[in-house]
Amino acid sequence: MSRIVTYRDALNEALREELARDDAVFLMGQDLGAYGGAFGVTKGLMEEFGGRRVRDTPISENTIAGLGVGAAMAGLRPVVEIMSVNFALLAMDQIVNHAAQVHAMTGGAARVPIVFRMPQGAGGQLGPMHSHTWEALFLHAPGLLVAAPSTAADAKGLLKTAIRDDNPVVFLEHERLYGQRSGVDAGDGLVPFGRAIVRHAGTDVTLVGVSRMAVVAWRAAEVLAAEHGISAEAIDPRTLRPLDLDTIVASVCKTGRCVVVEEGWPDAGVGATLAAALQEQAFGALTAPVLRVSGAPTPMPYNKGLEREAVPGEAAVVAAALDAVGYATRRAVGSPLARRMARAGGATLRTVRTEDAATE
Amino acid sequence: MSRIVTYRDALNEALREELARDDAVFLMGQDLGAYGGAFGVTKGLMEEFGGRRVRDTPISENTIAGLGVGAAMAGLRPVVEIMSVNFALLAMDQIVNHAAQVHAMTGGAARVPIVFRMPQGAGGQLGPMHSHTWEALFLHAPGLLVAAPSTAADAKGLLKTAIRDDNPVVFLEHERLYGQRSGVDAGDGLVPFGRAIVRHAGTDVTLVGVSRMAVVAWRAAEVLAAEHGISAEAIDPRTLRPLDLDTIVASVCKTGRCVVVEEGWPDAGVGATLAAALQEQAFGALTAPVLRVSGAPTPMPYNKGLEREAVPGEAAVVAAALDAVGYATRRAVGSPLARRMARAGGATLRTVRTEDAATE
Amino acid sequence: MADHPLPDAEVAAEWLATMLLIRRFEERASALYAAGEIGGFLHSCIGEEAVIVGALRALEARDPLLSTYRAHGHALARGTAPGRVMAELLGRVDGTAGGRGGSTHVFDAEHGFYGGWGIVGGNLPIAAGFALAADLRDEDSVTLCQFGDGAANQGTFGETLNVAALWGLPMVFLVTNNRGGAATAPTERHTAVGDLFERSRAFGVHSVLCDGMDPAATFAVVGAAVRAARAERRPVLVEALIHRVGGRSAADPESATEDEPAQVRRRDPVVAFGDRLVDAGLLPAAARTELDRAAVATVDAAVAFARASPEPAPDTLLDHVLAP
Amino acid sequence: MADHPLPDAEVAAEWLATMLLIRRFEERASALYAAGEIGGFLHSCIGEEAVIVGALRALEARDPLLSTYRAHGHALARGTAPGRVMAELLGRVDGTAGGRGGSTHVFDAEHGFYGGWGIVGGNLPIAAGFALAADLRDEDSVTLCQFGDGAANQGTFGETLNVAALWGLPMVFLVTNNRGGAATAPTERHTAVGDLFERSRAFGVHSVLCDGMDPAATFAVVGAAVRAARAERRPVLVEALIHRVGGRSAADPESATEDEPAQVRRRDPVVAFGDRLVDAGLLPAAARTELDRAAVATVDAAVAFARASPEPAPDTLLDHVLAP
Ligand SMILES: Cc1ncc(C[n+]2csc(CCOP(=O)(O)OP(=O)(O)O)c2C)c(N)n1
Ligand SMILES: Cc1ncc(C[n+]2csc(CCOP(=O)(O)OP(=O)(O)O)c2C)c(N)n1
Ligand SMILES: [Mg+2]
Ligand SMILES: [Mg+2]
Repeated sequence: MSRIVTYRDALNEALREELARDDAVFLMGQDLGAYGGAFGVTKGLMEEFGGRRVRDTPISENTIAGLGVGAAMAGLRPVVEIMSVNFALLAMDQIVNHAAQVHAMTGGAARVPIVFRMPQGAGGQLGPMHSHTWEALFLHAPGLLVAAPSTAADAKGLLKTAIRDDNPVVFLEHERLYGQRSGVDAGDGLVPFGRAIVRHAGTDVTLVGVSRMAVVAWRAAEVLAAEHGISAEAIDPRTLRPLDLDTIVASVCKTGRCVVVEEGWPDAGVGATLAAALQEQAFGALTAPVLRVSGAPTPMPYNKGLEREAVPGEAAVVAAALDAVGYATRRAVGSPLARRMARAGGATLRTVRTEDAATE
Repeated sequence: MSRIVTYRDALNEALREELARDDAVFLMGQDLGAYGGAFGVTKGLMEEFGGRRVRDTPISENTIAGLGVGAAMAGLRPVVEIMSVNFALLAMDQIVNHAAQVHAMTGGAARVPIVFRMPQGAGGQLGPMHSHTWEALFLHAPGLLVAAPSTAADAKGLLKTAIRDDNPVVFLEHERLYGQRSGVDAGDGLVPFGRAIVRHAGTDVTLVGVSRMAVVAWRAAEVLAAEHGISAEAIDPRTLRPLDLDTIVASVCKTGRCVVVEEGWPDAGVGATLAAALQEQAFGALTAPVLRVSGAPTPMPYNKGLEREAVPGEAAVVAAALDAVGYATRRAVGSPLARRMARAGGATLRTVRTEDAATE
Repeated sequence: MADHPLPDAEVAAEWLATMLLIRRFEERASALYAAGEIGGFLHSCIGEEAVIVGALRALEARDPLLSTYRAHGHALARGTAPGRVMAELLGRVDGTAGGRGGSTHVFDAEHGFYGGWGIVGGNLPIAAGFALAADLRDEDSVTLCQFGDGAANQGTFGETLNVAALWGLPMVFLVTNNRGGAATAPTERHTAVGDLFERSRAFGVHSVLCDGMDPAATFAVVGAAVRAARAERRPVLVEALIHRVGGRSAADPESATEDEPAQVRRRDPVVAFGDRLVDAGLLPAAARTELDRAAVATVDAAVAFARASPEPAPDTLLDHVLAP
Repeated sequence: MADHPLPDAEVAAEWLATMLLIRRFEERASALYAAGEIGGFLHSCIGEEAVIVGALRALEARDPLLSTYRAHGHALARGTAPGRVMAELLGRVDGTAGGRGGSTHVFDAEHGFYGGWGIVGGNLPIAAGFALAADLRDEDSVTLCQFGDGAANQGTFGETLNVAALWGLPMVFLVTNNRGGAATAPTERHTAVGDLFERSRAFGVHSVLCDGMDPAATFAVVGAAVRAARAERRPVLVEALIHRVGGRSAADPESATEDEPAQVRRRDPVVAFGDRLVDAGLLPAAARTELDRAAVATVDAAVAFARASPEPAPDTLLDHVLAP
């Protein structure tokens, strides 16, 4: 039996169930107790489990993260909320130098079973210090697991799995998804890490979308089918470490084409990681380059129109998929906009544009 | 007329010349004054320019970085030394949320002409909190320029250019290169950003190496020529933002093969960025996937043998180049070690192994 | 409140006018926010008019000022055209950051106002950098860095105070202590020691308290701090005690008199200061009403200006990512 | 130094034996470092034997201990086999971290020693996390967090003290103040306020000073701090004043007596404590010499053990990156 709940409530259920199941679990973060969290995810939990296990903290991100690392080493299972992924930069030392490395640097003697919950993503006009999408910053560090759910069921099931895992997990929630409703099954609803899910089956082109971009890729697959007669396979990896590359490679071997969709910045990004791995693993099968549709390489602007422009939408994904399917040239040269982005963002062209592919 | 100097002394000359040329330039960092810097780069500068312009700081990385941001906004040209790239995690908020974003978020009204000098890299057995190679963490942020010189002349010339640039620059010095000697021309010796250099010309395979890996790639090209009769073109991009992708693409269009060599971690790395961009830009020209030889996805171990194993050497680059040149299979499957690395490091296979390529 | 003398009539009227402008501006911004014309965050300076005007009037034009995400009032008091601030809130090209910063990142270097910052505690080291620059250039400016009590729990607080004391940086730290951070959590859940000025002394920064609800008191205390910082090349911390103030009507001298108890009136800094000027004979009651009308008219014009300003064009998205 | 009573003879002898073990271990480690058998960093505890032994003997076995990159002595005093510490320095599989941590990251959870940390100031919040865990589990352990005076300028210092005071965390912060950080820079270039215990009070953490060159003084002061933290569920900061101590011979009671002035002898904590025990009649001079011989023998055995331990196999490189 499946209920329809919001992503927010699904997260709340996961936290409630894990708090009830295991005394070692506790929550810490700014305003997550009495106030219920900046995005309401922890509503009611302080009332239910008390202020010791659902703990409001001062504005001291690095130290709160470090408190979690110590408590985890001591055997507890802290779930630390960082109010916005941007504030996690203050805690990078504890997350990357410490949490991610303790197990290896003690030769396996210590474990750090901690979850860092971080709302991320644009769309709320929160501007350049509150809106980024930074899976890649955490994916870079080998000792961290990284989860980025896009549905209510995955939000719940992956968070429960994260809490039970013995590794530090960076758990990225997308702020624009909190209010989205979808089905959540009864039962413990655990979702394993490292298992991608095919949201829309297809044969012409593979679309891989991360975090909210999984939803965008899925919708783009529907548009491609309805309006262009193209059969796209939309895959949501759900976790980036571990990554279920096999499922993606198998799809690309079938379709011969792939578009990776990420809201984050392109250089040293998730899309680059997937593109690099796919062309390594499926080189002979590819009939077009793996294309990336990435967030624009810019601090997130406040203005609504600019913000919309900075974040990939269905249309951009559809255009890239059409580019991939129609790919016929030996060397695509970037459009003027693509060249600008290359200057601003370094190596990256957002996508090969249709008009360029058409010139040869 | 060219003199032979160490990379360390070349950096020292650059700092001295810029301090003498422009009153707006000043240096800050831990123990860089009286002590001359943890790696001796700033020796003698405090004596010459005084303690106000060559300033020892307390152990407060985030605030020292922020002091630099403010001073830069006020019109000075601070050069901030972070004693090791690992400590830069403490300053990520000031570097990424602030320095990188101020220009964009003020609509261009403010500029942040600051240089963050950071020694990086393994080889000194300094262990998991002092040895990493993190170009990718900074490359991810669009507002930062990123330089990673590999010779004395580039160390000098790029540092001078960095100091004169109006953007924040992350300037990554490799600790194992400080003692290396090479030629530095007389004159101002400025080296422009965004211009790659071909260290060894060739026609069979392109090798792109970053930071100290530029040296390794160069040597690998010599080994390939001497021992395998293979003509490799070794390219040092020198700066990653701006990136001279054209030079690399042109080379790959000629050779049809590319190996990217990075000391940093593979996921969301520099190698992934280059591989993704190259297969986008030179798809039709590639006769083999762009292969990556990356640092092992692990916190850097102290043990000397493990540390050596974690850092790419000439042999690994040569092996990867041979794989690329001999590439003939449609789909390479990872070796057991490669699969292990994929689990530990997420998406990434370090390299396609010869034995696998041979099985089909 | 009566401890600190009032300025002369002309200056007093300018202070009140600025306080009224901030109040009316913030009220209008809240209305536009509720109506969806302003997006994202909107942090209001309502209730902080006294500490803003009192502190900023203690500065010279050349003294750099840095504030937090709660900074419209600082820009207005510093002299930024209200239309440009409102245009920023509306995300328009004539905004102080071309619509890219929004409410959180108001910025106006021409008036010595260097933001508008979104990371709690992040502006402290940057402000110290401005003071350091003045020092290195042998300029006699003093940097004023304003922040909330919540920021005193960030690492940058101790780090910056330490280095400012160590290096003798000419700056004033102005903490607006409303005994709370964010939406709800009171000081008691953030810190064991409520007195920030004590904390400051432990880092070697001399500190003083002031009544941040009184512009004259704030002016006197911040003024002394600025003079000390300028003359003696050292940092000073001022802890301004403030409290939250209720809704819209509190600013309106006429509507407020009828139904609000005297105690509430006294707690509203704009009303209280106006009352005091009238009582002291420094301002005729009619002139006070006139100042308020002028503030409303200025805000009307600012909204009209902002609405008339174009949205940034989509193809400018990547402008200003890197300086040329 | 004479203010604090000596323990009884047996305990006193154990203290001196441990101090001698640390000294001899560190001397040998320095020699192996100079010879290239140990790589990377080597931070020696020479001169800190008194503060280490005095503080650690004030703990119960269940009390977690965290230190810095200067931590061989802490492991030894806590009971870690010297051979395992030496094997870590040599990067061998029998090292406390299997050769992956090195000198900087000695670690022995079985003896309640939780590192060995490389980021100045990074261990403070982690230690507070151990105290928080004890609190949440209603255990009565007290966490001891040791760090140098340089760390008091890191943001984590203020942040952690604030939260420890706020939440009443049962922990003792032990600052070893040698008035300097890193190689050279003296306190005067790092901080305007040299007294860290003052700074601590400003964050609501009660603080006391002690003579870190005297194990009895340290034992008494840290002991009282630990008792207060345990009984009253609150943090205490102890500032142990220490100074650097010269080279090798200072530890050797025989060679030292001849050519060193009494003043230098008194400044060396190992010599001074040994002298005091002998003078007080608690330890015969011959027994003292015997303790030193035993320390040397233990270190010899540790080196032999470490050298016999294998290097980690290259194919284990990726072990322990992720927990299974
Ligand atoms: C580093 C960081 N953490 C958290 C936040 C979210 N946040 C915004 S305002 C605020 C409360 C700040 O309180 P205080 O400094 O007292 O300022 P006040 O709002 O009371 O003026 C918080 C926690 C932030 N902006 N930055
Ligand atoms: C975050 C960070 N910055 C800088 C360093 C480099 N460093 C190692 S030891 C040291 C000095 C520390 O001084 P103190 O804390 O007083 O300890 P002491 O060595 O005097 O015991 C420094 C700066 C570091 N390890 N971590
Ligand atoms: Mg407040
Ligand atoms: Mg010290």
